[in-house]
Order: sequence, then structure tokens, then C-alpha cells
Amino acid sequence: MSHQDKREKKNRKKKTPIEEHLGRYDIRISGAGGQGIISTGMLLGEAISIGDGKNVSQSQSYGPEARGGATRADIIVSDGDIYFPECQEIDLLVAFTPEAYEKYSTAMKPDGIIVADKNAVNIMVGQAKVVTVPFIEIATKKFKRPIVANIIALGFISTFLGIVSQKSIKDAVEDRFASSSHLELNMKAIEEGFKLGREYKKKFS
Amino acid sequence: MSHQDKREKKNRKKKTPIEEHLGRYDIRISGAGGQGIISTGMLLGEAISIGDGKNVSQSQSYGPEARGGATRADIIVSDGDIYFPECQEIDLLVAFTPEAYEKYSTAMKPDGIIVADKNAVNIMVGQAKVVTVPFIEIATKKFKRPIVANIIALGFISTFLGIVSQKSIKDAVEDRFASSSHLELNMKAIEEGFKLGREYKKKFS
Amino acid sequence: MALNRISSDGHPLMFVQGNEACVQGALHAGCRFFAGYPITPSTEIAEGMARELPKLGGTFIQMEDEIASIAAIIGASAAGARSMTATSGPGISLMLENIGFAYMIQMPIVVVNVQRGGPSTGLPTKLSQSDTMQARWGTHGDFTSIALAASTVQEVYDMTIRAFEVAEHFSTPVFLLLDELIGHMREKVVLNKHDNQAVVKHAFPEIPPEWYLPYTESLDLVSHPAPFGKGYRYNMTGLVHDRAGFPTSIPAEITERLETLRNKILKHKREIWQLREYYTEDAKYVIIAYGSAARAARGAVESLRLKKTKAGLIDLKSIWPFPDEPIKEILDRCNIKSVIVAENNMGQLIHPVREMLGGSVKIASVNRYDGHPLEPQEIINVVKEEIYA
Amino acid sequence: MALNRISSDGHPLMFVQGNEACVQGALHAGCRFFAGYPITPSTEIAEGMARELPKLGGTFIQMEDEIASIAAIIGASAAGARSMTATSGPGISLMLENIGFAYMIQMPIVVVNVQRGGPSTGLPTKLSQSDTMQARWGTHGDFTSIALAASTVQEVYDMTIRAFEVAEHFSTPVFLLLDELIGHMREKVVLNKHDNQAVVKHAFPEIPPEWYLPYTESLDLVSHPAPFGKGYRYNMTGLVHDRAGFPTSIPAEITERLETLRNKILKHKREIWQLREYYTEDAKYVIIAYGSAARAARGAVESLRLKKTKAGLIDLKSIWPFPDEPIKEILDRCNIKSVIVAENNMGQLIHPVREMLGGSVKIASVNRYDGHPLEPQEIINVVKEEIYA
Amino acid sequence: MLELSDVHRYLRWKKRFPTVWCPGCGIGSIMGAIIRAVMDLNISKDDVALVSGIGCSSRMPVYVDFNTLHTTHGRAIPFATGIKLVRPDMKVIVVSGDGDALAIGGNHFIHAARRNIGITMILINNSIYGMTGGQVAPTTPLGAFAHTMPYGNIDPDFNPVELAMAAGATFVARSTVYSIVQTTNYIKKALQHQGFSLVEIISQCPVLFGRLNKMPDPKQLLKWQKDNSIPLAKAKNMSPEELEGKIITGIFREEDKMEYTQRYAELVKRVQSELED
Amino acid sequence: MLELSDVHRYLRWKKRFPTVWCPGCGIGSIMGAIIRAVMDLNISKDDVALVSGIGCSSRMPVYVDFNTLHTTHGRAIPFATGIKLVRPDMKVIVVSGDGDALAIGGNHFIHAARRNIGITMILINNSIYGMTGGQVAPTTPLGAFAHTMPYGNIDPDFNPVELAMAAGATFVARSTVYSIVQTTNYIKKALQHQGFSLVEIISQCPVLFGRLNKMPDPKQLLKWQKDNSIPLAKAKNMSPEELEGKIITGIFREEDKMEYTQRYAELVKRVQSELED
Amino acid sequence: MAKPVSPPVNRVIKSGETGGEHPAPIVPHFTGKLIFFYSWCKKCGICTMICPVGALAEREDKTPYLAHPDKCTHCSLCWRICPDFAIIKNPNWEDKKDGSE
Amino acid sequence: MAKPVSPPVNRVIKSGETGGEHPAPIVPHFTGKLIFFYSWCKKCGICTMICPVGALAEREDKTPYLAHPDKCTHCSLCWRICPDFAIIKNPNWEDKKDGSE
Ligand SMILES: Cc1ncc(C[n+]2csc(CCOP(=O)(O)OP(=O)(O)O)c2C)c(N)n1
Ligand SMILES: Cc1ncc(C[n+]2csc(CCOP(=O)(O)OP(=O)(O)O)c2C)c(N)n1
Ligand code: SF4
Ligand code: SF4
Ligand code: SF4
Ligand code: SF4
Ligand code: SF4
Ligand code: SF4
Ligand SMILES: [Mg+2]
Ligand SMILES: [Mg+2]
Repeated sequence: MSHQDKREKKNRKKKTPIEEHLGRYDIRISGAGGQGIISTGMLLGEAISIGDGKNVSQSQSYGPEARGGATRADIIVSDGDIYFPECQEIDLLVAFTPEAYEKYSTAMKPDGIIVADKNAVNIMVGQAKVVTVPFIEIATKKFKRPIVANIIALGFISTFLGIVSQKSIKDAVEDRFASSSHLELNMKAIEEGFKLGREYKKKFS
Repeated sequence: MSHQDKREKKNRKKKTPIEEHLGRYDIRISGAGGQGIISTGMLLGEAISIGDGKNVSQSQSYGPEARGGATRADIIVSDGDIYFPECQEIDLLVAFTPEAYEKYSTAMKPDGIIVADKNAVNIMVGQAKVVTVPFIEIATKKFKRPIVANIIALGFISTFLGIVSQKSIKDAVEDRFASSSHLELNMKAIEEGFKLGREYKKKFS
Repeated sequence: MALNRISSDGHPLMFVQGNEACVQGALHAGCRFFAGYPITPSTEIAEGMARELPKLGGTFIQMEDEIASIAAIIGASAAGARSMTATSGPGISLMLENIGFAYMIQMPIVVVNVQRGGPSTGLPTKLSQSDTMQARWGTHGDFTSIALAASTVQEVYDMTIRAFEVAEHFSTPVFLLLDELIGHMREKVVLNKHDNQAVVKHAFPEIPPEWYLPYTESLDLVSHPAPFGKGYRYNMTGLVHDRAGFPTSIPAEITERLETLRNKILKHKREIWQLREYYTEDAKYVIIAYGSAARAARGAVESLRLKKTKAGLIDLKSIWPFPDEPIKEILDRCNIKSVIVAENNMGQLIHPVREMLGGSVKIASVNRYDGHPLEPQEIINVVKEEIYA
Repeated sequence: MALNRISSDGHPLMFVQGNEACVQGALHAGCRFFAGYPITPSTEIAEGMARELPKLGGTFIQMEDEIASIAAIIGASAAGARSMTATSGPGISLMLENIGFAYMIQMPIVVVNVQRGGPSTGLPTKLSQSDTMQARWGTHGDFTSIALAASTVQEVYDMTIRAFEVAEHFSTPVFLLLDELIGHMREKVVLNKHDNQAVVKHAFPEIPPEWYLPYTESLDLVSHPAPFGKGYRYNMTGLVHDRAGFPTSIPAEITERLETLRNKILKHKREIWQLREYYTEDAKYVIIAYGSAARAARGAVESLRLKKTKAGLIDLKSIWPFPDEPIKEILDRCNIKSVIVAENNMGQLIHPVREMLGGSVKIASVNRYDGHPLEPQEIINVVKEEIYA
Repeated sequence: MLELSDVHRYLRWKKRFPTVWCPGCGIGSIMGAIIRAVMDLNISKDDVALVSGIGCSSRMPVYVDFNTLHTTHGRAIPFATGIKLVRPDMKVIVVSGDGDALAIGGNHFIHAARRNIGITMILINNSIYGMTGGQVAPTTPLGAFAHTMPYGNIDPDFNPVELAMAAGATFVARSTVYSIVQTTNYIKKALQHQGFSLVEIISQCPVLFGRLNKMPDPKQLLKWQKDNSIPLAKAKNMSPEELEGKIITGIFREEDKMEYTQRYAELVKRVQSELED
Repeated sequence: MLELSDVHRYLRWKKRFPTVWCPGCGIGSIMGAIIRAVMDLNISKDDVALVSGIGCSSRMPVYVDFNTLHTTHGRAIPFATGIKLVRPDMKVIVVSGDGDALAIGGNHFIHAARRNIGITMILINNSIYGMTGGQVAPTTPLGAFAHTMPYGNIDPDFNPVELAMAAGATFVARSTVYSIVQTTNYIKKALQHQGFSLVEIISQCPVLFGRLNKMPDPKQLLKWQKDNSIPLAKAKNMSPEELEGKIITGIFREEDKMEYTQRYAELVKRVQSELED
Repeated sequence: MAKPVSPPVNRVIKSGETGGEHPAPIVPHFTGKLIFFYSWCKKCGICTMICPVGALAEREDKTPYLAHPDKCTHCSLCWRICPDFAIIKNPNWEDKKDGSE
Repeated sequence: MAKPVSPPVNRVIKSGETGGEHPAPIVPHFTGKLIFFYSWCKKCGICTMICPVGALAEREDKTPYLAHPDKCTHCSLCWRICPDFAIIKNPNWEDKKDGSE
């Protein structure tokens, strides 16, 4: 076990009591470059922060070059101040690829939830609840644009988990695409997500 | 009195006892740019250091630009180590211009000696012995080259004051001009200086 | 429908990166000139300025390199524009000569350093605080630098405005030390909370041009050379110069001018110093940190306090001149057992801390330099070691 | 007849400037590549190299600027030549980025800084020691610098050779901190007293190229990348890299590599440290100084001793890493009442001295920064104040 | 029988591949051209030093099995100058992006050309700053978009070929990634040339320049290269207006003038022989 | 009736004179030409910014009664760029030595030319580094002596006029101190030109270049200027061999192209009007 | 003072931003005209575009293949332009008409 | 926080590398064609050299003077080339033939 791994083991997995206390909620969105991971994180962060009025810190990690899209966005939500801005134990992992799923599913909180694209889950990891949804498939088949998979996922987690209000996430998406020709597409995608989330919620509860 | 002047007054004029002790002898050669002041200092320093085997530190002060010839060369001679490498109280001032004479003649040791070009001395300052010699006139009239005034002066102080041996200063000048077409001229000039020095010595003693 | 981007007390809200907050702060402070050269992780500041300045009639220019960038903002400042550049370590290293020139001619500029891992090209996309000492000692010669810092995105906005304030007030370059994490992190920012007059325009000289000396300081020792092209023709030079701006080689004058350059800042350190304290009243273990490291430290302190450990934090908002007196005052007040310096580097702030405290207090340090932020638990571990030491 | 330029024990003698002694030292140490850009007061070093190197088949090149100069000597060193540059403050400021690169790729080079007054263009023809801290903290990022110093012309010769020795041994850049006074002062120098083997050529790698890793350090932690073009093809980069020279972003590896860069020097500080003591055995007042300031201090000490004042001097020959342990050992041995730091600047070395001594010893300082050398009497005055304090 | 192909023998294929470059980026093709030029000329890998600055293009040293040096942004040429002066027998290649070579590194570029030092410079011109994410370069056409030119570029661009010639370069050529065979040939000629040689290669950055300028597919950019290239001979008969926005390709100068390290070697010989007298 | 002469009104004559320049140095003559050009054009002193780097030539700011900025070595142009961008209405003059402009400052020079920013650059070419005491400059002729070329210069020199034109400068002229009237006229034209203008003036440094190259008397150097100057029109009919070592004088380019601050102003107008929509 | 370089310390850390080892481009015994190293191919499509005779085509997942081997003249363009060294001419292919590599 | 600039402190130090004040180039009432400010003249000789009609000459101490006033055409060359602003055309001179300055 390398020095770093040890350090990780020692530090990474513990949320400080005060953070528990303040109701810190750690979300990680992960996938491949080009899947719009960062903008998904931004939209979710903005919706929860500006829309729902909670404290949010959103950060991401880049590869050794600036230009490569980051493939991991962290959104920390809390009622109090947020100190450490990266996920420690993950409450919610949204994974779009098998790599993302495998890499981070071990960092989950015992009662954490993984929302994964259907194609992302090959093996099951015991620790956390896993919900697989065919985001990419729907995006490709229904919308002819794989890129909207992340918007669908945003809608999904809103209605499925309630961590962001439907209004806020919808407003955030609307603001973002306000002057774009893709506005309608994205508004449809978010509605699709809402619908999916509601369906899954029924299924699981 | 400015801060600096005060500082000067406070520090400048005192030679530390150890330096007195070790027989420190402070020489300043001063004149105008283009009169070869630095090379005069170098030659004298080299002759005393390499030729006569004493400790010598030779330094100079430049104007705000590098290219302007310095108009002041200090040669500190000592049997022991030399710490402060600039003149403190001057034992010997060689002045080629009135400015040089006026500026530094006040910094003399009580028993210091000023060897000045004849044209350099307009007023007399009580403190030190002043010897005026028509170096430039001789250089111009006899050698048709005002620039050799400093070589004549070097010869002069050798025989007049004995602070550098005739052999050493002559060797130094010879080395310096060895591959120059002016060798003969300079050798004649140094001899002229020796002669002058001897004459003046007789006159004054 | 759109998100409601107005705060309850009527200020615009944004959910943005630290780098974007810096852009917003600069614009609010009246910055109307930006010259820069792209470099990770600061580039978004240049990009934001390129987008926003033309809207306000200000000027953005991407120069050929960092040397030209800093020169251009100094020139712009001399012509009367409030100006800024942003870069990272390698860019700062290149700018140093001209930053020294700005100290010498007393020109207000803001230089943002979004720090990344070094030395050399290092770790371009990873956070670091390893340019801390460079901000104090980077350029050659004797000079007195000012550096500010921020540990939240809101603070990036606030401290950018503050940097302009301080730069204008002392007529000197001011560093804003950020880092990759803060630069790229998104948080909510409330805009325009600051009075629009926050950054004071210095009164135009009242004396007639014939009598004007650009470096005639008022009693606070600060000079504010009049902008070029307004009828006050004078000289500025990087040589040591007199009050008229002309080179001098008079020793007493040199001494006096260099001392003024230093004292205008050192005699007013209290106006520059800023820090935030957390739980210091009764602390036995005080962490000193800034920027990203201070966030982790804050987490550590809250945690420790929950477990009844008397930990406290001093989160520095001004790094240089080093706020030794206020820190000492705090430590004197409380029940100090050890000081822990937490840094995302191999140990830099520890030097002035050691210098300040001498042997009087035990000093420990926690450092991380692998490109990742310090974590609260790492700091907690060190505090615990101190408890059992 | 010519002057006899051979010493009694058979060594050549010269009566030369410090800058010329530096040239002679470098040539003796095997320096065969010099790239530089003229700047007062270092220019004579470049001019000397331009004159001498072609005679020895070495290479002199005047580059377009200082950035190019330092790059060229690093490139030359990578190609196997012992190389050097010389400049002054403004030039150092420009070189810093690439000096950081040399730390990172572990390339031996010697950088001579003939210090002049700063900041900025400052006082180009006047002495100063105001780049002392810059030599420690100038470039961005965490790095560990080595800086040597000299206070006589003979020492300039000796310490130039020493600088090459240290650079080669630790495979890293070494600063030689001179100043205008020492650079332009003429004194007698005895040449070639040093063994010609003083600067060891590192053994060529013995392992076959397929197995070769440029940064596989021996137990002393130092790596000596093989010269280019000798069959060992590998990569060098300013990014944090692994032992093979390839960029890495593995946190544990980054930590380990940066620590090796630091520890190769810090674990062998004793091999670098050099200082000269005068009258320290029983001193109550110890002056700490280097370079020109140490000359004045020496005068002051001799003077004070004549008057029975127990003054002593530590004349530092190595500045960075700061020789704290040997200084402390000396102070512990003697009967110390105060330490006086004498500097031709506004106070730089005083920082590590304060950091080292904490509150244990009283520290006074004497500074001069008007372009003129400190004088013995100024130091004597401060010592006297300490006596009556 | 398992074996490496010829070209792969020149790669550090074990761990560094696939490269970091984006799909369809032209830099890899140029790397192939350099390798094939060296192979064709039978130059030993040990005798090649490949030096770069910082940028996507400047990542090449990691991948090729020469003596490789990945330096600081814009400074590859002076590093290479040091190497060449110490080892005039080695082939010293500088690989540089357009920002690296012409923005921050412009001065070193013209001075190396002036000295006529025997360095072969491969200038990979993708009209943008790739590595930092799409800012304007001194080669970005007027009106094109970049993240620091969000309203369209207003900075006129350099013509690197003219600049190099005005500075004194003795071999100057331009080609495109699309014309990969020609590119390889020019590199070969450049490597054989005594003196400073420049090969400017128009390359594609689909991910940044392309996306920002409505040509996100590398194929579109290659087609653009093809459609806009005009051979020098033909261009000579065209008006400046007709040539507006075109890529003139060809060898612009190939001149016999003493190379710098040779000049220096002669100086040494002269000085040393005078010493002997 | 005691009064100042016209030209002296433009000098900071009270304390700074005589200048630091050596007897017979051409820099003072060029300063006179600049002043006379400004006077002739009736430009207010308040509207002129004179910016320099470091060098003998760069000492000019001390002496003239404009808004003067004496910056760091080689960097005058980017400082001036900042001033010009903030005050497009001002006449911004850069005075630069050949080392300052072409060695350390070469990059800024070509980039200002590329942008075509409205700065007038007076390049004082004395073929040497004066201030630091006579080292080789990028303009020192092959074979000439300098303290860092003790065996005769082996570095080929730049042709600043060609370099500026290749980089994009829109007004480019060359003159000599000897032809002081022509010099003044070129400066006048340069000051009236919209866009980047370069006037290269061959000047004499008797004390360093002269002494090291057997022309210690300024009169010799002026005569050399006179004897070797060839007007552009005449030069066009001469072969490169005939022109070897000659000073071609004249206006090489005078072109109408949009100036950079105007271009920027248009951008602002466009962006702001889009905002209003 | 100086010590000779000692043999390498035996703790080489597996390095690399690309993460781990990738299949080497070893030429298998294969009889086609061209060999594709699909583990290196980034599916950029430029080989297919450049082929002057249209011998290449892309599969649904964008990987290129020699769709019309008979058309291929071994003109070298595809393997020369492939930025990822993912195509070579099969060295075992017996076709002496062309030998541009 | 910011304070307005106060009036200049009354301790201006006399500055200057050239040391002290030099005689100002004030035009005296003088009737020659040219006026020389000898305190600024550095005796470089280039005015004498440049004069196209040979109107100037040097004294033994190298100072120039208008040796042949009648020859002088007020062509302006000498005062234009003088690097030290040590020559001007006498503004009081009544000669309307030429007015180049
Ligand atoms: C001193 C310094 N400034 C800026 C940077 C950031 N930087 C890295 S690469 C680059 C430009 C890349 O553009 P180009 O040279 O065209 O190469 P490309 O990536 O397009 O191949 C910049 C500005 C740096 N690394 N160092
Ligand atoms: C960064 C830096 N490097 C070097 C110098 C030293 N320096 C001052 S002027 C100068 C060159 C002067 O030559 P040039 O520009 O031709 O001007 P001249 O003196 O000939 O008019 C140099 C190298 C400096 N001041 N700053
Ligand atoms: S960003 Fe552009 S230049 Fe860089 S690798 Fe990607 S496509 Fe190539
Ligand atoms: S050194 Fe040369 S350029 Fe400088 S002032 Fe003297 S003559 Fe003029
Ligand atoms: S060019 Fe190369 S990388 Fe691109 S699709 Fe073809 S084989 Fe794959
Ligand atoms: S070798 Fe030529 S013909 Fe054959 S597939 Fe490749 S490009 Fe087409
Ligand atoms: S004005 Fe003309 S003619 Fe008269 S002296 Fe001067 S140069 Fe001669
Ligand atoms: S040109 Fe001027 S400085 Fe020279 S001699 Fe004539 S008047 Fe005197
Ligand atoms: Mg590019
Ligand atoms: Mg010059």
C-alpha cells in the first residue's frame, strides 16, 4: 500500500463530526470527457445554491492538462459552512461510465446512493444502494443526442431523491440554455428526467 | 548637514586602530574621465602587490553608468589583511584636476601628502603637504601625449615617496604595454617620472 | 422561468468559480484594463475579462507573454487606468523584474496569482501554495510587498476589491494569492455589497504643473503620481530617483527614498492586515493558515471543538507584510500551547511564524504538496499529536 | 623586465578584479560553456569568458537576453558541458523561471550574481547585498537553493571553483553571490592551488541504456542524468516527473519526488556549509555577515579587539541552505551577549538569523543601502550600543 | 513471430501510449513525419535531440525515443542552442506550437534564425493555444473565435515564414498535415540543411479551434487545409487579394550560408592558432 | 530681453544639462530631431508620452519635457502599449537602443508591429551596447570588434527594417544622424502615421564602437554614415554585393491599415451596441 | 566529495498519466494488407477520409477497417497521417509493387 | 482610507547626477547670426564638420565659433546636429531669407 493510499485511508473516508452535524451532503458526478460532467455539476450546484438557497461548493479535478475535460465534479451541499470542498464520503454518486462507477463506488457512505447509467454497472458493490437508469440510451434513442443524458439525470435525481427542487433545476437549465437553439430539447430532457425519477421512486418505495 | 554628511563625518575619517597598527596606507588617484585614472590605479596596485609583495586592494567608484570612466581609484596598501577597501583617511592623494583636488584634499590624514598636477591647485588647503608637478604639461610638451601624464606621475611617486619600488612599477608598465606600439613612449615617461621624483625629493628634503 | 438571482437584501447573486468572482470583483473595483497571457489555472480570469471589459468600454489585451502583460498594465496605470493581470507561478517568475519596477515608480497594479504546483512547470492543474514566499522576496533588491489572500469564492470577490483599494491607497503593486482549488471552485457570491466608492480615486494634484513633484508624499508617506497626459509632465524611472523622478546618486537621498518606499507600507501595516479568527478566545492549539489550507483547518477546528478540544484558527487574509502583531496579540490573549502552521506546500509561512514566535511557543506544521488539498483529518491528526506531545 | 608572476610555492599570481578571478576560477573548474547577457556590474565576467573560452576550445555566446542565457547553459549542461552564466539582479529576476526548471530536471549550473542596488534598475554601478533572499525564494514553487559567497578576490576564485564542485555533486543550480565592490575590486590571486581533480566528473552510467533511469539516485539521493547523445535516451521535463523522467500525477510519487529534490540537499547540508570565524572563542558580540559587509565587519572586530572588546565575526561562505547549526554551535560555545547582523541591504539575512535564534539571544543589525559599502566604524558603533545597552 | 514495426521502434510505446492528444489532432501525424524523416535519413536515435517548450505540440518529447527535453514555455530554442553549441554533430530538433514559438518565444525564434544556428524547427501551427484551452494565438486569423477573443479576433496575425526569412533563416518551408508526404520531405530537407531551418506545418486542433469555429470534426479541418493550400509556384502569379486566407506551401528559401557552430569552430581554430604563434 | 529658444523650451534644461552622453554621441542629435518634429507638428507637450528601456539611448526621458517613462531593459514597447491603449489620443513615442529594441526587446518589437498599434518607435542604432561598455549588439557588423567579440564579431546582424516589415509594421523608414534634416522629416511622418511606425536611425557611438573599431572621432563616424548611405530608390538598382555594408535610407513602407486602438474601439462599439439590443 | 552513481534503487513506481500499461503495438502474424492497433486508435476518421482510393471504411463504433483490400495501393497515406500510429502496412504482406515505407 | 495628496513637503533635496545647476541656455541680447551656449558644448566638433559652407571653425580649445559669419546661410544643419543643444540661430537676427527653424 503506497504512502498516498495510506494517507487516503487515514483521512479521506471520515467526515468530520461537525460536517455530519451541519448536514453535509456529498455528491459526485463522474463520467468521461465530453459527457458534460462539469456543466452538470455546475447546473446542480447553481440550482441548489441560488435556487434552493443552501450552501454549495462545487469543485472538479482536471487531468495534467487544462484542456482535457475533467471527468469528476463534486458538489457539497450543507446548511452550514463548507470547509473541505471535495467529496469525502459520498452520499450520492452519479456515474455515467463503468470506470466512474468502479473508481468511486468504493468511496460511498454506508447509506449512500449510486445513480448510474445502465451501461455503467457491470459488477455490484455491496456497500451502497445502486439505481441504474438508461440515461444515455434514452438520450440517444428519444432525443437523438447522447449529450442530454446528463440533463435527464439531473431531472431524475430531483424527483427521485429530492435533493434539488424541480423548479430550481428547471430554472437553472432554462437560464443556461436561454439563448441557445437547444433550449427546447433540454427542457424536454429535464421533464423526461422528472418523469423517470417519479417512476423509479414509485418502484423503489 | 545631511544625514549622509553626518554619517560621513562620523565614520569616514577614522581609521580603525588595527589598521593603523598594520600599517595601512591609503592612496587615492583622481582626475577626469579619459585621463586613465583606473589604469593608473591598477598599475600602481599591481606593482605594489605582485612586485613588492605587499597586500593591496584596489577599487574605484563609477558614475551611474558603467561606460563613464571612473574618476577615482583607491589603492590600499598594508602589511596585514585589508578590510575596508576604500580610502578612509587618505595618506596619498594624486590629483589631476582642480575638481579632484578640491573634492578630496579635505579627506587627508593630517600628515598626508597630495601630489597634484600643477594645473589642479588653485587654492591651498592647510591640512596636508601639497606637491605640485606639471605632469600634464610635461606629457604634452615633451611626449606630445597628455595621456602619459599618469605614467610620469607613477614614476614620480616611486622615487619621491618610495611607496613602490622603481623596479616593480617599471616592470608593471612594461608588462602592460609589452605588445603595444606605445611601449617605448611609456618607458620613457616612467623614466621621466623617476627623474622628476628624484629632483623634487632633493628640493624638499 | 429563471432563477431568482437577487439576494434578499437586493444584491445580485452568482454561482461561479473563484476566477470568475475575481473578474466580478475587479470590475466592481473599477478595473478597466487587463493585459494577460493564458496560464492554467488562472486563464478563466483573462477569459472573463476579455468577455466583460469591452462591454464596459474597458480594455482587454492578450499580450505576447507575461513580461509584456505586466509592463502593459503598469503603462496603463501610469496613463490613469485601474489595471490588473492574472497568472500563475511561471508567469509570476517572468513578471518579477517589472513588478520591481512598479514598486520603484510607485504604480498601483493588482497581480493575481492562482497558484499551482511547482517548481517549474510542476503540476499545472493542481493546487499549491508554494509561491507564498516568492510573493515576499521574488524580485531583486530591497522592496516591501503586499499580498492578500482568500479562502472562499465570496472572499475572492471581496479581496479582489480590497486589493485594488490597497494598491490605490499605497500606490504600489498588490498580489492576490489564490490557488487552483479556490480559482476553480464554484460557490455563491453576493455582488456589490461594497460601496461603489470603496476604491477611492486619488484627488488630482492641486498645485500647478511647474511646482509639481510626482513623489512628494503626504504625511502618510505615499505618493500618487498624476496620470500621464493631464498636464503634469514629469519623469518616472526604475533607477533610484529623487522626488522629481530624476535619477539620483546622492547617498543620503538614496537612503531617504528607499526608506520612504518601505515605510509607506510598514508604518501603515495595520491598515493592510486582515485576518479571521475562529474559536481563538480560549484556544490551546491555534492553527495558522490561509486560502484552501484554511478551509481544511476550519473543518478541523470545528471537528475538534465538537470533541471539546480547544482548537482555534487564524485564517490570514493578508499575508505580506506578515501580520505578526495581530497574531501575537491573539496568542497572548489565549491559552496557547502550540501553534500549527497548515500549508499546501513544503513549509513557507512557517518561516515568518518561527521568526515571530521565537522559542516562546511550540510550533508544529502540517504540509501537503502532492497537488491535492489538505484535508481536515490531516490537521486533526497533527493537533492530536500536539495534545499528546 | 616583467613582474615575477609566480608565487613562492610555484603558483601563478594575478592582480585582478573579482570578476576576472571568477573567470579564472570557472576555467580552472573546467567550465567550458558560458552564455550571458551584459549587465553592470557583472559584465567583465562575460567579457573575460569571451576572451578566454575560445583559447580552450570552449564556447562563449552572448544570447539575446538573460532568459535565453540561462536556457542555453542548462541545455549545454544537458549536453555534458560544465556551464555558467553571470548577471546581476535584473538578470536574475528574468532567469528565475528557468532556474526553477534546472532544479526540477536536476541540472548542474553555476549562476553568478554580482549584486547591485535595487529594486528595479536601482543603482547599477553601486554595491548591494539585496538579492540575498531572492537567491532563496526567487522562483515559484517549492525548491531548495544553494548559494555561496566570497569576501575577497582570492575567495571569489576559490568559491567559483567550489560552486562548480557543489553544483556537480548535487546536480543542481548553485548561486554565487558577489557584489559590485568585490566584483570590481582588484587584489592578488594565487591560481591553481586547487587540485585539478577538485571538480569530479561523474561516472558515466554503468547500466545498459534499456535499464537506465535518469533519476535513479544513489543513497545520497542525488541523480546525475547522463549527458545527451551518449546512447542514454531519456526524457527531461519541468513537470513533476517519475524516475524515468516522465510526467506523473500519482500523489505518492509526486510527494516522494519533491522530497527527494529537497532532501538531496537538506540531508547533506554539512557538506555545503562553510563559514570563517574570527575571534569567536570567547566573543560576547558576534557579527554575522558575508561578502563586502564581512570585510567591514572584520575591520570592526580587529579594532574592537585592540580595545579589548570581545567581538567576533562569522563570515558566511555559504548562505543557502542557511548554516544555522554551525552558527548555533559557535554561539553555544562562546559567551554570547548579542548577535549583530551586518548587511548592505535593508535587512535580509536577519530573517533566518532571527528564525534560528528565536528569543534566545539579543539581535541587533546594521544596514546600509545607499550604494556604498558598510564601514567598520558603523559596525563598531552598533557593537558599542550593544555594550551599553 | 512478434515484432515492432519500424516506426514503432522510434516510439516510447511501452507505457506512454495512446498519446494525450485529442482524437484527430494533427500533432501525432507530424510526430510520425519527423520519425519517418529521421528513419529515411538513417540518423541514429542517439544523435537526435528533440527539444520542446510547453503546449500540446510540446508534449512530443514524451513519446519519441530520442534524447528529449521538455522545457519551459517559449524557451525551447535557447535550450536547443546550448545543446547544439556543445554537440554540433547532433541533429537538434525543436518542436513548437504557434503560441510557444511566436508569442512568448518569438524573440528566440528570430535570434536563432539570425545566427543561422543548425537547429531544425518544426512549428506546429494550429492557429490557437491548445494546451490552455483555446485562447487567441499570434496565428489566429482575424475574425476567428477564441476564448480570449469572444467577439472575434481583432489581432492581425504573423506570417512565420516571412518573419523567419527577414530574421535570416536559411531554410524555410511550409506544409500541412493534410500533405503529409510533402511535410515529411520538407522535414528531411530541413534536417539535411546546414543552418537554421524552419518547417511550418499547418495542423488541426479540432477540439478547440475547430469547435470554436464551427469545424469540430478533424476531417473538416483537413479538408480546409486541402482546399486552401496553394503551392508557392502558383501563388507567385496570384494577387494579394486572391491569396487572402490561403496557405501558401512550398520551400521558400534554401540558402547556403555558414552555419553558426561552424563559424564558432573557425573562430576557435583561428584563436588557437594565433596562440601557438 | 532674456528668453529660451524654441527648442530649449522642450528640454528639462534647469538641472539635467549638459547630458550624460559622451561628446559627439548621436543620441542628442536625435533628441533634437524628435523635438523639432513635435514642434513642427504643433503637438502639445502634454500629449506626448516618451517611453524608453535601458541604455544610453534610453536615457532620453530625463531630458525632454514630455510625459516620460524610463522603464526596464527591452520592455519600453509593452509599457507604451498600455499607455496607448488607455490614451489612444496621445502620441506615444518609444526611444530604444539597438540592444534594447532588438536583443532583449525583439519580441515586443515584432508584436507591436504585428498589432499595428499606433506607437512611433525611434530605434537608435549605434551598432553596439553603449551603456554597458561596448558589447556586441544584434546590429554589430560581422567582423567588427566589441568587448564580447574580442576576435571580431561572428554573429550575423539583423536588418531591423526588414524585420519590422515582415512582422507587419505599416510605416518603416531608415535614416542617419548625418542626414539630420531627413531624419526629422521621417520622424514627423512617423508621428502623423496611423499604426505602428519605425524610424531606424544610424547613430554614432564614438567612445565604444568608434574606439574599438578605429573610428574614435565622431566626425569619422559621421563621414562613414555619409559615405555609406544609399537612398532606397538608388539601392533598388544595385546588386546585393554592391549593397553589402551599405546603409539604405528612405521610407520603405507607408501603408494604410487599421490601427490597433481604433480596431479595439470598433470592437467596443460593436459589443456595446449588441448589448443595447 | 563526489560519489559515483550507484546502481538504481529497486523501487520504481509505476508511473504515467495515461494510467497503466497499454497493449503493445506488436505485429501479430496476420495476413491482411494493413494492420490496425485498435487499442491505440482514437476513431478520428482521418485515415478513412485521406485514403485516395476509398479503401477504408468505418464500423458503427467509428473504428476504421480495410473495407476494400483490393483497392488499397499501399500508398502509405493512411498510416502516415494516422496521428496515433494505429495503422501499419503489414510487413508480412507480399506485394512488391510499392515500398514507400 | 485614502487621503488626498497634501502639498509638497518642504525639503527638496538638490538632486542630480550632473551635480548642481548649470547655466541656463537663456538667449542673451546678442547680435551674431548664431549663439553658442559654451557651458553645454562638449567640443565634439561635429558642427564644424557638418557646416556645408565652412562657416564654423574650432578654437585651440576645440570650442566652435562662427568664423565666417558672412558665409553662414542659416541652413540649420549645425544647430540641428549639435547633440548638446549648444547652438541656436539668434532669434534677434534680422535676416528673412531663411527661416528653417
Ligand atoms: C510562462 C508560461 N506562461 C504560460 C504558460 C501556459 N501555457 C502553456 S501552453 C501555452 C500555449 C499553448 O499554445 P501553443 O504554443 O500554440 O501550443 P498548442 O497547445 O496549441 O500545441 C500556454 C500559454 C506556461 N506554461 N508558462
Ligand atoms: C534585464 C537587464 N539586462 C541587462 C541590462 C544591462 N544593460 C543596460 S543597457 C544595455 C544595452 C545597451 O545597448 P543599447 O540598447 O544598444 O543602447 P545604447 O546604450 O547603445 O544606446 C544592457 C545590456 C539591464 N539593465 N537589464
Ligand atoms: S487541444 Fe487541440 S492541439 Fe491540443 S491535443 Fe487537442 S486537438 Fe490537439
Ligand atoms: S557610450 Fe556611446 S552611445 Fe553611450 S553616450 Fe557614449 S558615445 Fe553615446
Ligand atoms: S487515423 Fe488512426 S486513430 Fe484515426 S481513426 Fe484512423 S486508425 Fe484510428
Ligand atoms: S495505404 Fe493508401 S490506398 Fe491503402 S488504405 Fe491506406 S490510404 Fe488507402
Ligand atoms: S547654419 Fe548652416 S551655414 Fe550657418 S554655420 Fe550652421 S551649418 Fe553652417
Ligand atoms: S556640435 Fe555642439 S557640442 Fe559639438 S562642438 Fe559643436 S556646439 Fe559643441
Ligand atoms: Mg497552438
Ligand atoms: Mg546601442
